[in-house]
Amino acid sequence: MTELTNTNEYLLSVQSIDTFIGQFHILEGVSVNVAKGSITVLLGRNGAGKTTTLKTVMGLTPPRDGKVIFDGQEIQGKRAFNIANLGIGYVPENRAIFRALTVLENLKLAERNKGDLERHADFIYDLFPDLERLSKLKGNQLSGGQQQMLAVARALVPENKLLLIDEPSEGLAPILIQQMMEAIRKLKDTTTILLVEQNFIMASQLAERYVIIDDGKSVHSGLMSDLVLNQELIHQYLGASIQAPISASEA
Amino acid sequence: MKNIWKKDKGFVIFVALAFAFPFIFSLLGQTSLTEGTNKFWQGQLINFFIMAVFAMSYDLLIGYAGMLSFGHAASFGGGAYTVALLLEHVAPDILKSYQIFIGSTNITEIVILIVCFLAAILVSILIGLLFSASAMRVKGAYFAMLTLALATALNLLARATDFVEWTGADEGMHGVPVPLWINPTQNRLTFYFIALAFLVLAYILMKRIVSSPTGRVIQATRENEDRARMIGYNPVTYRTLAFVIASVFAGLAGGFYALWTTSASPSMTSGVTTVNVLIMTILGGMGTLVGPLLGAGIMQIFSQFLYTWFGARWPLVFGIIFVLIVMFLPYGIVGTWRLQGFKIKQGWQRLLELTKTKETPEK
Amino acid sequence: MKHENKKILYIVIAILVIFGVLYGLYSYAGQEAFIRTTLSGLTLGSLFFLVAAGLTLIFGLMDVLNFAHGSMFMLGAYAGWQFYTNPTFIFGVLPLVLAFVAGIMVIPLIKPELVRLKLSDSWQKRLPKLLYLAGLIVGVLAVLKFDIAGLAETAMVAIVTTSTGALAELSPQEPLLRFMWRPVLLFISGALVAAGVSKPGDRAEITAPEPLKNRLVLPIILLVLTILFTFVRESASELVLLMNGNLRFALAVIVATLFGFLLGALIEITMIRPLYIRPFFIVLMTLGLSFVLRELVQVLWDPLAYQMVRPPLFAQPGRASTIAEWLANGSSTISIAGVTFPTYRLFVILLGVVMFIFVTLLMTKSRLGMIIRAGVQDPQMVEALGINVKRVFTIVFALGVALAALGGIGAAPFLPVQPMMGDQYQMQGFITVVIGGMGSYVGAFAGAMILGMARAFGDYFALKLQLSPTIAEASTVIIMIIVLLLRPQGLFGKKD
Amino acid sequence: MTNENILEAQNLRKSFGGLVAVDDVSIQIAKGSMHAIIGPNGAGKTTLFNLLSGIMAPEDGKIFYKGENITNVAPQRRAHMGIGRSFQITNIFPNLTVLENIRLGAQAIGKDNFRFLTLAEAYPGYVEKAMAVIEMVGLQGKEGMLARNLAHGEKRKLELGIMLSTEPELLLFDEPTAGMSSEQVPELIEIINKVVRAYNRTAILVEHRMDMVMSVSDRITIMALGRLLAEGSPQEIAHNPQVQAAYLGDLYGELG
Repeated sequence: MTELTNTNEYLLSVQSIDTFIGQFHILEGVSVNVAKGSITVLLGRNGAGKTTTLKTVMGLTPPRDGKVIFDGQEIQGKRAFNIANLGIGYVPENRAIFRALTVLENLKLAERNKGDLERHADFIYDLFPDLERLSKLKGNQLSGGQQQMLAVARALVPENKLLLIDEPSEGLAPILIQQMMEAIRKLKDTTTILLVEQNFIMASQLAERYVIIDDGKSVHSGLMSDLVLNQELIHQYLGASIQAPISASEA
Repeated sequence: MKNIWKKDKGFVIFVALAFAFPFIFSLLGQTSLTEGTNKFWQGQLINFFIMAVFAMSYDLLIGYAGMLSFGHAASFGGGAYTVALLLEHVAPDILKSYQIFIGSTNITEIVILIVCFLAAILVSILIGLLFSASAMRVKGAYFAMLTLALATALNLLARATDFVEWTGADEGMHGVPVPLWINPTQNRLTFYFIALAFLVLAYILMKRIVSSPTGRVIQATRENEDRARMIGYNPVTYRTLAFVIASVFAGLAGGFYALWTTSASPSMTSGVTTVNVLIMTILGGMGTLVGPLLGAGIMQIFSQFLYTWFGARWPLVFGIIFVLIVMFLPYGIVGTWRLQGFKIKQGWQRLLELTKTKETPEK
Repeated sequence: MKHENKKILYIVIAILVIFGVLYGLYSYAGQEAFIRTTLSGLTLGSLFFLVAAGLTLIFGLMDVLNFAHGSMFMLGAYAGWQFYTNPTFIFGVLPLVLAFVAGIMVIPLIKPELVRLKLSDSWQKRLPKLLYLAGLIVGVLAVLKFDIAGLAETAMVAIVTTSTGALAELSPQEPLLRFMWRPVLLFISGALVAAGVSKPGDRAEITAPEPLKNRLVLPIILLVLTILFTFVRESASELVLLMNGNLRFALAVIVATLFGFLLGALIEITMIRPLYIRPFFIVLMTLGLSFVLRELVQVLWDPLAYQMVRPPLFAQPGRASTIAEWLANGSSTISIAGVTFPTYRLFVILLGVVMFIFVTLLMTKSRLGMIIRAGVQDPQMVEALGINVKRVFTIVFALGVALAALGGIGAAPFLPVQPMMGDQYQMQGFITVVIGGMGSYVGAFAGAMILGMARAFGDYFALKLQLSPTIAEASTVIIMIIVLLLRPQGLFGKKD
Repeated sequence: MTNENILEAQNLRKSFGGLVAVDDVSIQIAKGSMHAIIGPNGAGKTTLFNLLSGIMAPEDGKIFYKGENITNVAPQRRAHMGIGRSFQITNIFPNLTVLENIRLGAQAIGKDNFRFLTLAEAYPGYVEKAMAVIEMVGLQGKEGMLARNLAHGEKRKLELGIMLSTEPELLLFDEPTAGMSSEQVPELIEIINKVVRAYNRTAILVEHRMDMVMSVSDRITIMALGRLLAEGSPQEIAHNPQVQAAYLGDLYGELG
């Protein structure tokens, strides 16, 4: 566990939160710290509680215990829209773009202040050129990759200090994963990102720090560069034998 | 029967009290068994018994099968109209030409009554099937809406002037010729015991049904329809079954209600009737069977007092009480009581455990 | 694509069927009967649409089926009728209602402070209950011996007098000095309830408060209005009654709609919102509510049927041959292609069409519409974008009720105003929504028109075949069942 | 069609809006085998399962069970034919007891579903069968608890128990270990393994974790982006570089 020196150094500091969904005790003391301007990735198996951690930060599944400090302010227990308006953008798993709205409307809806979209349109369309071309199409007419891009683009419309991105590579073809990675890498210059990613290669290439979540607890955290060398840890918590790719990516 | 005493002491005591009520009342008040206030209160209880069966049948639907139907009055009214129509338009003709007596009992009258109720069962099965066929594909609010629409259609038919010769349209049928030996005005005490027997029988049957293999599957479909399907039950079949069973009991209650009031009127099939039975069920507690019975009793007695206190607009007070119950006591009286009982039990257990842990170190 | 082709084929078939049916009816009934029946159908359809649009909007976004919608239609009619015939009652109780609502609306003002209170667990549970109780007691004290029934009765006296053209006899109201403490107490009562609702001591509810200025706006506006109406409550009635009849009617429409909006907001906040976690009980709640509202109206105005006088624009006996002539003379009927038709019904058709256009624009062009369309699919995600979904829910519920109330006042001049008048329209609204598809306003319009036409032609055939009109009414259920069997999700509904 | 294959799917296809979740998938499951389907999130595994168990109808393609075309057979009929399924999200009857949950499964395949007036307890056969299953999945002593009051791991066991109580010949497991802690996983895997081997059943196992299936399964199919990528024995799969890439991200080639 990382020692908390001074919480002010972190843009986001999640301090041993407990979250219940209905009867289920999903998170049992998860702590995550995200330094300003960095990419931190949450790793762990399916159902370990990564998505719930993001949702808890976002206020969608409020914690019963623990603290969430964003930008020096306690935000646990606030309603999601309040939290979003503090400057947190959320890209949920399964994209959750609005099927009945056009691409343009999807983006427009994300505006927090009038003109947000116009201000950032160039940046967004530069990252995802497809979206400009598709702007009249309805959400349900997009392919999986296009939906994923729209979901990320939507989080870029307002001015956000922090982005929570849940599995951007899920269900994407390799070429699209590549594109998505490039986009996220570009975002790093302007914002801070907390990422959930199953694709270990992608995670290891993007993130500087990692937090491993297992069975609702944060069990390990540190620098990504240390993790890729720690085969035992990877095997124990991520449950995949990944010798070949690692050595390749290290090369 | 032993089982019932073991599991349902309350019910057995209730039945015993209800059975003894007219006698106790007449002993205490030195009044006649068949007249005056005694007769009045017997009437109140008869009404309660019949409505209790209706309420319990509704509980089968919403409490056990989890289907919020707003058309339950259709079955009730259907039963009432069937019995009333047969007694009014068919029975007199038959009685004119055939009369069989054994001793002083008129067998024909008894047979006619039995046929009336068999017909009521048939009609309510048909109504249940009609409702199921058109509403079973949808769930939740949609289902509630559809059942209400269907019931309204039946209500409109009952009010239609086209059949005024038979149904009396808006007026309904009044003074239906109920055989003398069971007639609630002349022989109220007999009717009282028959209604009580009807309640007891209906309660035992429904209690059996909810704990039978089929009843368990019905509850399973309420809990988790997809899972029930995946282990090999067709939820539609069981939901339809539950609907038809509830409809039959409601139809029987309706038939009895027609005998009791010697009438059948469109209001018996109207939404207000469903709302009344809904209030009884919610008041007592869904999914408990005893709850609706209790709810029906409370409503019967309460409405008497509310009427004397607030006059003709007493339903306003009742409506407000209902809204408050939905807000603050959603499990009803019996449901909340059971939950509380559960909590108290747990509290006792904790207390016991505490004393135990204190004792052990001393050893 | 295969799917697209199929869709086009269905649309073509549907259009052919509609034209076929219409042509069949036309050739059977003949031109005159056909046109008259069609216009009647459109009138009914417009009213059905106003009821169904609210139902479908509310259901689409919140999954709430409002079983009190018919009662709200009825209340709209009563509110408009009262304002139009004799607003003494409205102005008499307005200060009280405003004071109470102003009290409730202090929630945003006091909640941020209250939730920060340090309370023990048991007090956290007890305090709201005590506050509610205190609010209730103060509220009862405030309206003690207030002769509300007497006030309501004046309206019934007035009908007789206004219909003969003379100014209504206004009832004497309580002297100001005695009346004044009622709004004060009611404000306190509302504030107490608001404090209870605010969950004092519940630190999980702590949120960043809006600036004090924003929080103060609403309560202050309401308080100013309360004071204003406390002083003008007697003179305002006269003022309204001396107005031009058409203007008065226009105002009545606005008053009824506004009343519906506020009532809807109030109901959503106080009664529906706590039950979102138990959807089953929302249905029961609205059902109970409809029961209560209906009984309340009967207490106030007795279970009688009233006839609202038509505004002058539609009241003069005689038949206009053109629209210009109608507008100039205010004729009660107009000749359309040789058929005499009441002008007021034309107004109702217009009202329905205008509201359809309004709803369409709202849903497709406005940000609110965008939020609604998105919220139907995924309210959580909408919230995560920084939009207060709870507030949107309230607005949509209020909007739906406002549409129903508008339908009510629209119907008041040609239907008897009575406590049960909404039931039939609610029923038809349900059927409309099922036919059109839940959550689709286009479906609501199409369904309403189909149903309106079916009803009108049903009545026509019933007359011709010497059946009772109730049979025609029941026949709409058959249409619903047919649609359900062919397309369970409704004509414009989407499959899950 | 050979007799050895208990289940055979041909060219299945299913899409949602613009997303093709299952794209031209054909798969054969040999009788008596433990067949694992693995792949990253969003690969279409659960959708494939929904097609096999009949919850969804395919847009295209056919499914054969023991040589019989069951493409359009309702899920409840498939249960009677001997196909059982567990769910990724715990899917139980929350307000019934553990015993009742499993007893209902045992009763489902019996002939006493339409008895109204006898007590359910009057059929001890089902209760006995249910007790046996409860023991098999290790829920002894919890029979009387309401299912919703169980711990998460126990709910997963109950989930398994409900499926086993219908005595299926073909078992479809959809991520049976989802959300379980690492200590609890081996126990559950052991139960699954025991059931399949001891009673000579066939099992299809959808999993997310590669290490878990390696040890227990006979054959492994890799799915990604709605398609089948490769199939083979655990050894073959472990040494297939293409599979490694697909499962873990096809990036190192381009980036390395």
